[in-house]
Amino acid sequence: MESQTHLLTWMTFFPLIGAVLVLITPSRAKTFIKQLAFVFTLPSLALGVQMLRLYDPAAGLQFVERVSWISYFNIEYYIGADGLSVPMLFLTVLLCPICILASWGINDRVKGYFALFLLLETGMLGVFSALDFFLFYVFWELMLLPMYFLIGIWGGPRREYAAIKFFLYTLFGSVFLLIAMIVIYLNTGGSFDLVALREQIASSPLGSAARVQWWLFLGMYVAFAIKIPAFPFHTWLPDAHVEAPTAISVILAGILLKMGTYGILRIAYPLFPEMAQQFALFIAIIALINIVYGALCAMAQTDLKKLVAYSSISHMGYVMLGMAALTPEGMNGAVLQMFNHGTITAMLFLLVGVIYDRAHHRNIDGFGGLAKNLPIYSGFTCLAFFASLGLPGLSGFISEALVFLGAFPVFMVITIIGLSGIVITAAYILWTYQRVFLGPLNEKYAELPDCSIREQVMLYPLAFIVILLGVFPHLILQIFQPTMMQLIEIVTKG
Amino acid sequence: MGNIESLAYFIPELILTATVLAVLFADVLGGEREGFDPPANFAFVGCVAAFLAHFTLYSLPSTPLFNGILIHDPFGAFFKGFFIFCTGVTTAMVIVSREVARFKKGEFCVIILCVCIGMCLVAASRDLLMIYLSLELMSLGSYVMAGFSRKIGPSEEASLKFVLYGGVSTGIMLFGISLLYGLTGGTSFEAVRSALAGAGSGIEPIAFLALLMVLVGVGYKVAMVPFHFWAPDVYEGAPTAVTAFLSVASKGTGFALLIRFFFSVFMQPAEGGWATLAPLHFDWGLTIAVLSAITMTVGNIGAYPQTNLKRLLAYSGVAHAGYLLMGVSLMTSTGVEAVIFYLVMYLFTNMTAFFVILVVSESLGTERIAGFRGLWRGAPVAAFMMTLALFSLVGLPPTAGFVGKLYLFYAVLQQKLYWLAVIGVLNSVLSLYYYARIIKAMYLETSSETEPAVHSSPLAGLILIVMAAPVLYFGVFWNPLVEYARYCAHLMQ
Amino acid sequence: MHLLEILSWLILALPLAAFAVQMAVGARLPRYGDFISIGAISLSLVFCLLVFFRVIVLEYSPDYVFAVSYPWFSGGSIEFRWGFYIDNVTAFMLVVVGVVSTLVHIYSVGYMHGEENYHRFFAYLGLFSFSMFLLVLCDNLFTLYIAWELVGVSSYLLIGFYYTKHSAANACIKAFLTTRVGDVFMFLGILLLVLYTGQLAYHDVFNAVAHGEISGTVLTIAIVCLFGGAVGKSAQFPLHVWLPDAMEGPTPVSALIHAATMVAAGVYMVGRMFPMFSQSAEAMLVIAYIGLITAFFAATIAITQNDIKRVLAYSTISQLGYMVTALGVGAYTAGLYHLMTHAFFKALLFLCSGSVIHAAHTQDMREMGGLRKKMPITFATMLIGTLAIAGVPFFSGFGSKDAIMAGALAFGSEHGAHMTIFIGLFVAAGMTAFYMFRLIFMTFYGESRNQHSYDHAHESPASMTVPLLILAVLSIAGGFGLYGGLWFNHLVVPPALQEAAHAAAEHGGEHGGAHGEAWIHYGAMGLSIFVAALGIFLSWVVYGVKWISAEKTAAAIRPIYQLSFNKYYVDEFYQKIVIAFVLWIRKVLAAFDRIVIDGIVNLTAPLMRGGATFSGGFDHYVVDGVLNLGALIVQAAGSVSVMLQNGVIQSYILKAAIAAAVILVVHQYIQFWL
Amino acid sequence: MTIGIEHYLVVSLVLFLLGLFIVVTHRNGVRILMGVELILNSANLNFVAFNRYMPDSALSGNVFAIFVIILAAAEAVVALAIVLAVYQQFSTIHMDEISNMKH
Repeated sequence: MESQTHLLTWMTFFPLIGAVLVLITPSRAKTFIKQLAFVFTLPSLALGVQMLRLYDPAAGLQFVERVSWISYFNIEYYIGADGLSVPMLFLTVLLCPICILASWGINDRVKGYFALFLLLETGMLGVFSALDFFLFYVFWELMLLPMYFLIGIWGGPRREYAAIKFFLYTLFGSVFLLIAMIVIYLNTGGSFDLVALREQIASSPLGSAARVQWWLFLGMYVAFAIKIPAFPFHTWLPDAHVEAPTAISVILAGILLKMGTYGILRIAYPLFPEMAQQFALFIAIIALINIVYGALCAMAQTDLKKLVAYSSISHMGYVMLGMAALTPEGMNGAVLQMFNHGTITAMLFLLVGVIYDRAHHRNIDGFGGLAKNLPIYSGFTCLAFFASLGLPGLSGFISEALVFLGAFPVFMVITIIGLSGIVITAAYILWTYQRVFLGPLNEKYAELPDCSIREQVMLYPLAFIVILLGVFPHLILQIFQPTMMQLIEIVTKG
Repeated sequence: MGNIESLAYFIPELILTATVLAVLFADVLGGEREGFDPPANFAFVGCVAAFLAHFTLYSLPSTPLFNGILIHDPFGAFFKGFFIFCTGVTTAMVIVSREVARFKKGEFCVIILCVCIGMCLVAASRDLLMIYLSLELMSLGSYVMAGFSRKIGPSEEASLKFVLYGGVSTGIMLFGISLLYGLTGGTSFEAVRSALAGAGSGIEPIAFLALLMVLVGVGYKVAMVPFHFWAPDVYEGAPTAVTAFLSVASKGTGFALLIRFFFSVFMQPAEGGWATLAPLHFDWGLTIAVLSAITMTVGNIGAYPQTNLKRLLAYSGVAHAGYLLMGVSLMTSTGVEAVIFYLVMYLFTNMTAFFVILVVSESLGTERIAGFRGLWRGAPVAAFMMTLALFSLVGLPPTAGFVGKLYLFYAVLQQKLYWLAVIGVLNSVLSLYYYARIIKAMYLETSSETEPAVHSSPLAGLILIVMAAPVLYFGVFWNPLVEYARYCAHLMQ
Repeated sequence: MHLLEILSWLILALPLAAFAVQMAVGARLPRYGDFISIGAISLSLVFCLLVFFRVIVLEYSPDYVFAVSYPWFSGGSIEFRWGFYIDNVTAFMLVVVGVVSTLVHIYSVGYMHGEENYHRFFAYLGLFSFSMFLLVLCDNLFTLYIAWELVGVSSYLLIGFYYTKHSAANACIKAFLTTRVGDVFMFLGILLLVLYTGQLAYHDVFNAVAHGEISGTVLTIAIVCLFGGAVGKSAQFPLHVWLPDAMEGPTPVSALIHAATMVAAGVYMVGRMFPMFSQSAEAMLVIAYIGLITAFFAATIAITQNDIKRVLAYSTISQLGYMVTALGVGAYTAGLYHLMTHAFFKALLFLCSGSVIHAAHTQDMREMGGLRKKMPITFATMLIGTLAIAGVPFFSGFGSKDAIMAGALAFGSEHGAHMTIFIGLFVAAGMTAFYMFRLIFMTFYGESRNQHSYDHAHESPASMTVPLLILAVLSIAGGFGLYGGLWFNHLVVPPALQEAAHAAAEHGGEHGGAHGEAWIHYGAMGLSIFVAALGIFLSWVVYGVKWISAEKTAAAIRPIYQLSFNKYYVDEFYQKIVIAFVLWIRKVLAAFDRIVIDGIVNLTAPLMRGGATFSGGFDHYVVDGVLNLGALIVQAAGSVSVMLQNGVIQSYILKAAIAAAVILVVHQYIQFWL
Repeated sequence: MTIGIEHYLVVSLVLFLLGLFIVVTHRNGVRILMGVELILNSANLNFVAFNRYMPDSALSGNVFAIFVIILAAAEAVVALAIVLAVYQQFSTIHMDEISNMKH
């Protein structure tokens, strides 16, 4: 079923058309631009739903499109979706319209903002659907430019610093990916095709050269670890989050963080199965540090957004732990956690944005007793907080439980220490909830208005998904289960 | 091939010579009526004609010309096209800008056309004497052009430094050539190489000394590290159009000479590239590789504290010379392809950047980065083009710069020079910061005083679009450019 | 669809529906929708009674089990299923939860009248009932853990109901976190079991244990970990600190959650997993001793407390210690029977204390006194509850406590070393009687110590007193064996492991209630009557007629009194050591993260210089204190390399010449050396 | 003793080094140009010497020398013109004063 539908191409490039149209419209018509941008994310959402419906989990790679792009280097415009990318694509097309709604408050340089945002969406969709290594790399770097400007121009007080730091970290990582890509291309007689690359590497001289493979895997790991972010490279995330506008924080935490783990699962693991096993313990240790260190740092934060940023670092630690375990539960748990973390953190950042629009500051101790006259808002925050600390009945719990079930047989001690993460997470989340919502009402915010209709429209779908996946996780598990089994098969059997 | 028959392969240079004469006459006869300025326009038209004529060269077979003193091959044809295109753009810049005094425009065009002829001869020369002659022709023209700017003070200082530094370097190179002549007795590359190949291993130290001295002359042209000191001052002092011309065209000449001279004289073709001659068993490729690494790093680090844009782009030019040297040091045909590909990309990127600086500095009166603050409000198109050029200089995907660097790293990694690739890659990350500072100034910072709007003529807008479009187009559809670069990489021994 | 299956779904669905409705539209309904919640819970109670009737009365066989399960989702190699497991234990637990929950719902109408967020209170009660029913009905460890946490969350919400008070806000976090520590151990236990047996459902786990797939020390560790969950939830010794603070919640909450149902979940879990727990004798000993320590120390603390609800809270901890010790020594039936009776009379006591507080507007017993005349019904029912808990014959407490004492005595007599268990329980029983009657005398007898509150004191409205009467009847009925001895001992027996009827089943010979060796039964009964009477007499002497003044005795044993009054400084210990350490480590790590990691990794030197110009950036660097090392190096290198550029043409040429010479020398040297 | 090629080469080397020394040390613009001329002439000497002692009789060395002389003259003209312009502007040709473009 070569290219029977151009679904993926349309989904990826529709926002780009939107971006061009936004650029053309005169910048005076601010609301019209916002509506135009919103309208141009809907077709991708519709195609995303269509993709979910059409996708048959057992059939592996689908919606494949393959067109030669640079014949000399036999680079192809080769895109397709399998169990791993379908949930991520759906998450992207779901969050983007919500984020556009969330950025209704942007009023300076509106045209630039929404054009860059739509370009960013194309970049993200491209990364998740690319099956050609070069195409993956182009989309991977294409995302950097809009993100740099979105944080740099519309961000908070220290936006330049945060934007350049984000740009430098990611670029530093991705150049190693570039070297790895070229070396693989050279050693396999010239091929960028991710799907077939594994056999080609195995048969090529590279297959036996363990040292070179080790360096290549390390290069790739560094590139993706910066994006996750894994322990030593995580310092850019709190700054980027604190300075980025609300909608960009949602995209950054909801989707961009997943690209790190997606990259490892899509590229690093299948290409170098033996290395994946060798590095497993290392990644597990880093995961453990992420979980515990992230949680403890979160507890020390006074800025709400920085707290959510560190909590993201902690939650992504679970994904890494599940990934490193290479057991069925671990892998399924990891991918489910990627999706769940996307929806939960998106909700958290939207909620932080709502309170920031009203109180114009994010200092946790500055609030108090908001639950009194902000019932809807405190209800949503309560749901989001409990989902992120892994309360059963909500999606966060299922993925955390699976990760622990999967990682326990392989890394017993690490999992036991990781379990302490659950308690620390519960501690800092509830403590934050108490300082902001419980206790006597802070008279300064006595007259804060509750969630507006627009804000509720943003939050309801996410809340619905969090509860739905908490009660019926098989809806999404069945999608990526066969693909993940296949991946484990490849990695463990080598 | 006799002199008369060779003329058939010499059409672009002939057109250029005719243009020189025409411009001289126009300058003498008329000066310029309001708005219409014959000498500069004739020069531009001449360049366009020569450029179109140069396309006929690709189909002709590669043969020595004028009894072996010049040679015609795809490599030479490419560089001719390259230089003529640069000259055309520079003349267009001069027409559009007010930097060169109106009454001097005629003389400027004459000189730049002579320099262009000199460059075409350098790319095609196959004889020691011919190299020295064409190099001198080109250099003398450049020294004078460097002094044409209205900015009294820095302009004179720039040309003085340029003439002194150039003179010494060319002198040292000449001494090297004389040693080479002494060693081999012949002046044509063919004779020199066969003599060197035949000679015993005793000549090895002298040969390397000669090679090094010629390298001094070429290194100065290319702005390689130990010989790059002139570049920042001259780039800052010279008129922006000349700076652009120097940074692209004369750097291109340097590489043409580097590849033509060193690969023909000290190497014989081996499979997939070149190998050093039997008796000279020193590996000068490694030396060039080390120098390229140093050049990149010094260029990138040097650019950090700069506040003047042209000076910053000078250091960036040094860094990009480092990247190009990576390709040369490999001594493989892929390396040469990568260098050619990168040069084309570098041409469009640098010309766009310098053109924007030209337009903006004229209306804002400053070349400092601070002057660019809040540019996006005054001139959104110029700001976008500048951003495109800067991201291409860094080497980010949608732009041609990325593909150029990709091709270079592909060539480097093919030879398994992992250390060089890593240094090159880290350098491009390092370079991001000072390019991004300009973008930050343009977009992220807001200018305090209400700066005058940047007004530019529609012609300037057209040129900018012509320059910037390929940076994006080749970033996405770069298959034809690869084919062209592969074709042009054929050097005839 | 089997009748029981339908009933189970209905029992679960009704409270959940009530929760959803109340949360969504509760505020806008007439009477804030309390009739919906009460209707839903009473309907569930009816269905619970139906289940009870179907299982206990119709079947009336000790090993009747109805199990059904549906596929839920697959996590890769493990199949997660959702199902129900109904046997006699489930039946009577359903009734207990149903009855108490319904009565608390009715009671709350009066107690919570006029409170703000009234509808949310009933919503949370609905959520709690749903999770408690789920906990009782579920058939596998995974769903048990889910119910476990849901119950924890609903207790968090209910404790923190008066969230405007800082003490309530802190109490609910303390409760949730302490129970969460327990839950982590339980999850670890589940992980161990899944690792070795690969099964989650009770039935399969028991078979696997029977086949010896997991045994020896690993089994012990797994059991102790699972028991950790019970320790957290049922407020046993190390993790009991949260229950006294949970009294911050409204009294009906204390009655429902912290007396009858939730805290009993731990005991229920030990009961449910008894076949597996009994496999490892060491684990049983651990359980027994933890229970003993809890029972004994909680009783000593309860004696010196002055807050009426704190006294009842510590008494609950103590009674739970009893149940855990009972199961620890193998007195399975006695433990569960005590669970049931305790649920009723402790709920009664809490509700009575609620109506006292409602009337006297204070929780401090020292300001009460002589309320006997003002609140006759409350007094009467509270007296019945106190008699039941003290273990006076013909009251429900006597039957169950006596059975436990018998079991402990039997266990002690069989393993001589462990006689201390019986002695500890024996003394604790006396203390229980003493502090309960101290409570009665201080609140109801003597003259009022606070005239103002005494005048206002009035009997609670009917909606509060009716549940008290019902509970009083249930407390008494237990004693006359109406529902006690008859069916309970016969039906509720330790489910022997399906295949191997392991010797442990007959452990301690307590099979079939108290009629083991006759002397053990009657001996225990006699001793417990004696110690109860002694306790009552002593408290009568001290507080009734005040022959011995309480203050002088307290002064006499000052150190011991202080120790007990300050709850053995367990709270302070946690605060000083555990929590202080966590707070300190997070500060260190956050600082480490901002300064060191940022400093070393950050490669943007000019950021530091450029950073200085940003308005926010400067303080970031001043606050950081550590310069960006990477950034510094690049910046320094930049300015040094630019210094070479000094504008003088001579220096350029000189440097070029020197460089050329250096290249020549280096190249030759390398050439030579290579 | 007969004058062999080595003598010429030594002289040209000395000339070359002298020229370089002058260029590097002297501050006066014109004197630097003299240094450059010296370097060029040392190369000239080389050419003529090699041509004289080269076995085949092709006169390419001498031709080369002639061209070098012409080009040296051209260069001197251009350089002096620039030095003159600098003098008019800075009213000095002392190198140290003409270095305000730095770093």
